[in-house]
Amino acid sequence: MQKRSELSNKVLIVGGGMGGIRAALDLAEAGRDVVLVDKAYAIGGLMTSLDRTFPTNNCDLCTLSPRLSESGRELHIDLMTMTEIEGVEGSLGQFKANLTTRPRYIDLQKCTACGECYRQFPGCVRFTPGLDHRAPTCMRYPQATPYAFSIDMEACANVEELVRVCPAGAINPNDKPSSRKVEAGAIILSPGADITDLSLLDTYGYGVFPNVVTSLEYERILSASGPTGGQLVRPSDGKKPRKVAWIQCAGSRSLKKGFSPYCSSACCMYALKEAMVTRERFLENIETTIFYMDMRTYGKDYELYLQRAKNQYGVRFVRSRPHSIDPVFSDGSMMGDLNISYMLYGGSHPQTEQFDMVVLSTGFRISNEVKELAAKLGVELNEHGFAKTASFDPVATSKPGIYACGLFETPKDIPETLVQAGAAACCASGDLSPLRVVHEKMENFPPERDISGEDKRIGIFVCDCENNIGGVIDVKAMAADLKNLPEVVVSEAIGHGCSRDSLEHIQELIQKEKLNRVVIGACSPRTHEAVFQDTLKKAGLNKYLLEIVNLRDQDTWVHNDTPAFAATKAKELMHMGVGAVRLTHPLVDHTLPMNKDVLVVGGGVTGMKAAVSLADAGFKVFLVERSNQLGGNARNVRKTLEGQDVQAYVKTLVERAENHENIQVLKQAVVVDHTGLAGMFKTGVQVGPRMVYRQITHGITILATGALVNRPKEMLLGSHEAVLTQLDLDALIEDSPEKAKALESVVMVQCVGSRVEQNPNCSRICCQSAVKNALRLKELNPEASIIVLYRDMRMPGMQEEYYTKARKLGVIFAPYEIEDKPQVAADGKKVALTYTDPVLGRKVSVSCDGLVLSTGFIADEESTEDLGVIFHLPRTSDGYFLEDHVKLRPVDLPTPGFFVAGAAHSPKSIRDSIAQAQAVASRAQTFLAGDAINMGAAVARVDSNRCAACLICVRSCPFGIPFINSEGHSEIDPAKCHGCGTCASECPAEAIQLMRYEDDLIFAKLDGLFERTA
Amino acid sequence: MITAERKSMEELINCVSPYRRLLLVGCNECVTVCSAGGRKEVALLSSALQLHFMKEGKPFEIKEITLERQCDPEYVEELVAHIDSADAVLSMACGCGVQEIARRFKEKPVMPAVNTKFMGASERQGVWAERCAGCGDCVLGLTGGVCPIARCSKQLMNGPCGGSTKGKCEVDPEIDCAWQLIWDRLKALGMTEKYEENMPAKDWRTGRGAGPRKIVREDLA
Amino acid sequence: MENFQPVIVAFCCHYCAYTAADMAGSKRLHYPANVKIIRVPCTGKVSALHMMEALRKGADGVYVAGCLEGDCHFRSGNTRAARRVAYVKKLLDEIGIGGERVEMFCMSAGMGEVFARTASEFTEKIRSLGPNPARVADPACTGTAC
Amino acid sequence: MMKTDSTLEKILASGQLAVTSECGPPRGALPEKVKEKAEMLRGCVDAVNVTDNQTAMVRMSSLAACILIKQMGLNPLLQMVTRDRNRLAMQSEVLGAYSHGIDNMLCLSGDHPHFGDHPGAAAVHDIDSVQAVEMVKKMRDEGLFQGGQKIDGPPKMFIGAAANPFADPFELRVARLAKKVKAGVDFIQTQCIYNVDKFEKWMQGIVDRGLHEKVYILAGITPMKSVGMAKYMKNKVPGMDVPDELIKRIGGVPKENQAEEGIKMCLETIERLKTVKGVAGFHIMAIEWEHRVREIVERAGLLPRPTF
Repeated sequence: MQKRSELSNKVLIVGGGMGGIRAALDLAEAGRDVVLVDKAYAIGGLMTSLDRTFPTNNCDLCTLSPRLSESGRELHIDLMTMTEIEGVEGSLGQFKANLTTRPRYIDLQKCTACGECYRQFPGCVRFTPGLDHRAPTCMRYPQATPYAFSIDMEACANVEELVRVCPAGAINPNDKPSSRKVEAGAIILSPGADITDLSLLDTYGYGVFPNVVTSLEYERILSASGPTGGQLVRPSDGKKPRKVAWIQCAGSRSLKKGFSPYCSSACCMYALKEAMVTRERFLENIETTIFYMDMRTYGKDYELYLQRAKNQYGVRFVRSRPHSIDPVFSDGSMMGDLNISYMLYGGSHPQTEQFDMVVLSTGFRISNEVKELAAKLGVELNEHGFAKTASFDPVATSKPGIYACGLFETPKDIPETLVQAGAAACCASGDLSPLRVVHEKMENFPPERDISGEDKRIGIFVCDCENNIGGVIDVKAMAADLKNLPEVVVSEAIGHGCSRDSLEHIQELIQKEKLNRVVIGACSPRTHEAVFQDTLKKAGLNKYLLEIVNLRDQDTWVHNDTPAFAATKAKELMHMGVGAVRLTHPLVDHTLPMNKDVLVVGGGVTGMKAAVSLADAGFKVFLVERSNQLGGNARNVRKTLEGQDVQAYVKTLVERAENHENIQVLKQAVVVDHTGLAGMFKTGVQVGPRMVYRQITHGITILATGALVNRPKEMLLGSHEAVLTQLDLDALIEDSPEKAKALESVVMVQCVGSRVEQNPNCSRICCQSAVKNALRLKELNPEASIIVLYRDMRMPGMQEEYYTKARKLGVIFAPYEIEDKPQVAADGKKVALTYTDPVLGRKVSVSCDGLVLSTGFIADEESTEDLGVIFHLPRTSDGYFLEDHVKLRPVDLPTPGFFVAGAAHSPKSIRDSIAQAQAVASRAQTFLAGDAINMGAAVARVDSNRCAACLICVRSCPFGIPFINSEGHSEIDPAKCHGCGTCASECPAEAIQLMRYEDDLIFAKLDGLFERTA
Repeated sequence: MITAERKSMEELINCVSPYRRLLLVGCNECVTVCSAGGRKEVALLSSALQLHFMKEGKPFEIKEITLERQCDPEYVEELVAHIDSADAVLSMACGCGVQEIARRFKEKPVMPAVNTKFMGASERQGVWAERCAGCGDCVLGLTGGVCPIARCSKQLMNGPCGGSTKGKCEVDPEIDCAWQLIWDRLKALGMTEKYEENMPAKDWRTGRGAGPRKIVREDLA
Repeated sequence: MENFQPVIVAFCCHYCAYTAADMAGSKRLHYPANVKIIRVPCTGKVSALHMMEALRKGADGVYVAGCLEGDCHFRSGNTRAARRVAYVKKLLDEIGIGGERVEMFCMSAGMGEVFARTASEFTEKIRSLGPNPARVADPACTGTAC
Repeated sequence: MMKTDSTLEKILASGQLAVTSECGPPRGALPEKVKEKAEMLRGCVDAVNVTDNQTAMVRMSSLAACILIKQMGLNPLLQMVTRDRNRLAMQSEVLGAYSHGIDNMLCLSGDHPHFGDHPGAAAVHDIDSVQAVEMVKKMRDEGLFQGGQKIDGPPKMFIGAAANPFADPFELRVARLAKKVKAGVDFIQTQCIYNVDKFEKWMQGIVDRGLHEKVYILAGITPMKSVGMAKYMKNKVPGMDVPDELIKRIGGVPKENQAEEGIKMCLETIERLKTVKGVAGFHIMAIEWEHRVREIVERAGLLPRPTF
């Protein structure tokens, strides 16, 4: 094996959807270099087509994508759009990829996204500010990535004219496809998936009846910027529908040719979302019905989402897969209305119901393009085109050094995609050279000049942004005029301000003229502040001695029709900037020295995996386990659904954890106290039978405390020897196969103790346990009679195939309703069970010699409550830790420096726990990459002499940061302050100022505006 | 704490309009805490008065200063440096502060900018409620920690009256019936038998009944 | 009076209204040059004093523009700002300046059109109200803004 | 053993159902207005309550009106609220009243000035109604002022107080009565009773504690004149409990018959209350409807009134 130091420090990521972006950010934040390749001309992937996403019903891409362009990160991320992989050579640590990029005809370095070309030649300019087809309210971040246009040369008739309109001279009609070789230590594949082949949906009349639409089309109809402007109207006649039906599994879970036999996993949730949004917006007069086979809402708190849809929104659910949709005729012509025909369970006659509109919940499939890509890379796929991965290594493909995440691995939703992306980043990072010197690229600045005692020397630089500013106002004249203001030493027009030349010029003048305040008249500080701040830093000036005046976006662009007004306003805005810059003072970004040690609480598979991943990356890890052995719940599991040996895996992992030079394992250890901030935590632990107290200092904390195996005292569990849990049966099959073989009749009951009031969520693992054990019993004894009583069989993704196999082998699956639970009574050595047979529609009694209860998980309330109190962390109502953002930050806890993984987050399988453990390790590495944590400078500062300890800041802070300290005045921890300034404006004693936005500074702007500049 | 509320602008404008140069004095104690007369309110009132007199075209100067506590002579002494340049003083403190300034600067008109309201507690941000009437003879030990004098509209010592409705006072449904609160507390404390002991007529001499009061701590004075 | 050009100060929050203003710019939507924007991290930062001082120093109208209800990046800054605007309106009525000279608006970052429309409508409203009465009468007032 | 010479006490002590009614003094100084109203009550009630600045509106003083009524040969009952007088004024008033032969009184806290025509008036509340009862009892039985000094010629007042069985908290209503009993009250006049079920529940509580043996309880009756009045009583008068079915019933008859229906309803209430253990009589508050009191008393079978 190679020495790691010889390996590349770069990761190639293919696919710029949510997964690719997340992996790129994780790696970049951890100091790794990334080449992010996407074949489209802007990144975003499938998610850009969605209206809003469950379960927050928010737009989320907008929060993630712009972070790619944040200062520093972009130094590590090389974004290549319109690019594809031609081929890859080499192996782990030293891949060489050949990339080709199609011509964009726009020079990304020059394009300012001014939009001139788009306005004049809308037909041949592709403009997607990430999200152009979405609701305008969603366009929070117009700086799409990349924030540039793309030209469709074939659609362009007058190329010369097009080139001429670009003020930045960015259009290059001679742009050619380009090739590039990229060396990378590891490759992450996140190419996403396509949706179901629509041509197969003709049984449902898709493409024939206009009012049969796919779920994606329905999202577009709901969207405010969609074809209907957000009006919910049906395509055929523009009328508002009164009855809408969703048909689940359109194209999934079917053995028909061309259809997917697997489950597409995300459709149940998005159908719920669409139905709920529909009800929410048109509650009074619209009926929503979902036709389904099983509602697969197995994710964290998804069950509650389902309950909300049922109980709060009145969404109707019909358990049936409709066989056809027919148009309704009246007077011989189609009315647009549709009849859905379906059979109810046990019903003898088909039912027909009329709807105004039908939404087909389409699933995912892998495109041929992606299959070809896999072939080029030598990555093995399963028969459906998804990447083959291992049970205990969820993102590793068949080829070392190449990782798969997101839909390409198996159908899944966004949180799971993000978890896998993190896991892939973690694995890829492990294949690179060890931690390099961090921030070598960023921290190349001279020491800061001490300006205290200096007279104020203001430099004014006005950018003309080509014609954007300079074409409307006389930039030179204004600069000359501003020179007359007091304390202004330099005032000049600098041409294109953000060009390298200009920036260097500014830097020179700062040094030469000993400037100590700088005003830049240019574009929006939102997009360019960081650029100019860097210039100040390079000139040895504190970056906060800067005021950027937004001349372009808020003056010359807006008032280009009235240049005289624009000129006056520009002058006024500049005066405001000069007034304010005088009162700026050097500020320090709040940083914390970073302790890079890691505390992992919980020594199950999740905790061990996270610990080992981080230890391999060179971090010192304390692994704290409550019991006297590592392994956790996995110790009780023998085989996975896929047949892998769990004990062998656990044994290897325990050995690695216990013998790793970077891991210190503390068994019989209980966390008792905790103080400090991220990067400098102190946690007290009592260890061993004597409960010896010791304090651990660490930078981050990972909670992997798991959940408890549920054993509710129900259905004779614990009081009758024929009543087992799935775990008991798993052990019985493995340890005493002859006993298992003797079981002639077995009944399994699902959701015992889960999806009930006391434990509302789905335990997630029970359906697969039941199928797994049923298959194994059938293997031992093909004649065994096995009945599985279930509420919804939740076998997402490829697991569906095991479910199909079990049914083929004669396992009987019969649904029961929660209101009509199976009744159990002892019957000698056997157990008598009565349930309502859904086909016969009446009570049936069976006697079985094995009653197997799928009891799942229950939160370890005691531990999470104790730890929640000690660490100040929120929990869900059913006792799991509550992550910061269910969708975007699934393993980050709200308090910086805390992460959660595994069953402590929500019930999950070993495989999913491993993925989360790796994701957590990845997130942790982003946190641990720096030597200090930058908290920014815009924080509230309390003048303790003025503070009246009135508590108003304490009460008004939206984040609960201020507190009254032991000296009796308010204290605001700059590392925790979010910088909104609410406390400052509420403080009745004027004791709080928000740095960068001090009251004086705001008043100085007003004075500048009214020409009272001192 | 003592609570107060700024007077109406009309009243304030009327009372300061005879003067050209005004010293506006805030207090960093109770009136800051109840957002009536701290630095922020001083600045806001100053701004509003200036704006008004600008509109009137009347020359008007205002100087702002906020003392740590207006009811202590040592702090009030800080005004010495500013008092001569003012024609009048407008105090944003409670009545105690206004009087302290008036006592110190006998020649200078001193006017209150706030109405002193009551001794109360902050129920939440921006809401203060009366809690104590300063009767000088505390009965809270007998009434479950809820004062019938300050909190019953009729200051009944043996309530509730017949107007108590769903826990609220007949005077205003926003007011909690103090006797309902007392009863609830007594129940929670297992002290309901206390309720039927009739409280005798109160001796108001400990309160305002015997004229202005004074506390003298011999050991400190 | 016919040529009266009011001066409008707009306190805009970084995340929504200021971004909406940028959007209006990038879409080349016109609104009167009378509007001058002061950027704040959140409208929760804008106190009653900021609005009053803007008027005292010479503005004819002031508005605060924040995120849509429920969309504040700092949870509740915009609702606080709205309450303060209501308070300042009352105060201005009391001192005879007129509460209609201040206003609160809400918009999301993508609402460039709303920003432009709001700026135009508010400017027109102030234009019809005439100059800030304090500014007209103040003998000490100097400078071109008067 | 009689505590006073009050006719009302004698009737109650004899075990017969007593009847009282009230007369609101005029908002002016005309004595004939008092006499007119009182005259209507002659012979049909045992005592005439004279309200004291009722609903916190200024009226002729209760004492002055009582004297006028006394001079007519009727039995006035002096109402006195703690809202308007401190303990000095109240005691002097009691002495003055008794000097005119007025020997019945009712101690009340009074409606809050907030509801009246002088909302800015200070509410005195030097003492409360329980303490007022205690004070008058001490004057009568011990011959001492509240301050402890001896009275030269103590007033022998028959002392009453009010009770509202319908106010909240309900569980406290019996206990509050017990406080008044403990303070030494002789009789109670209740708030108007419309919700008889609830009243019975309250009376049961009184009886369970044996309080009915220590105090006479006169059930308050107010006939409804119209559905409008019924709604007003329900929604606007604090501490009033008017069941919806009553409003429905009076609202169900034509406007011109509503007054008669109101009287019928009040007669039915009286009939039912006669059977309730502990009810010692009726206090008929026919607000500005004094001329119908005789009819009500007569139709209720309570005439003629006993004499002593």
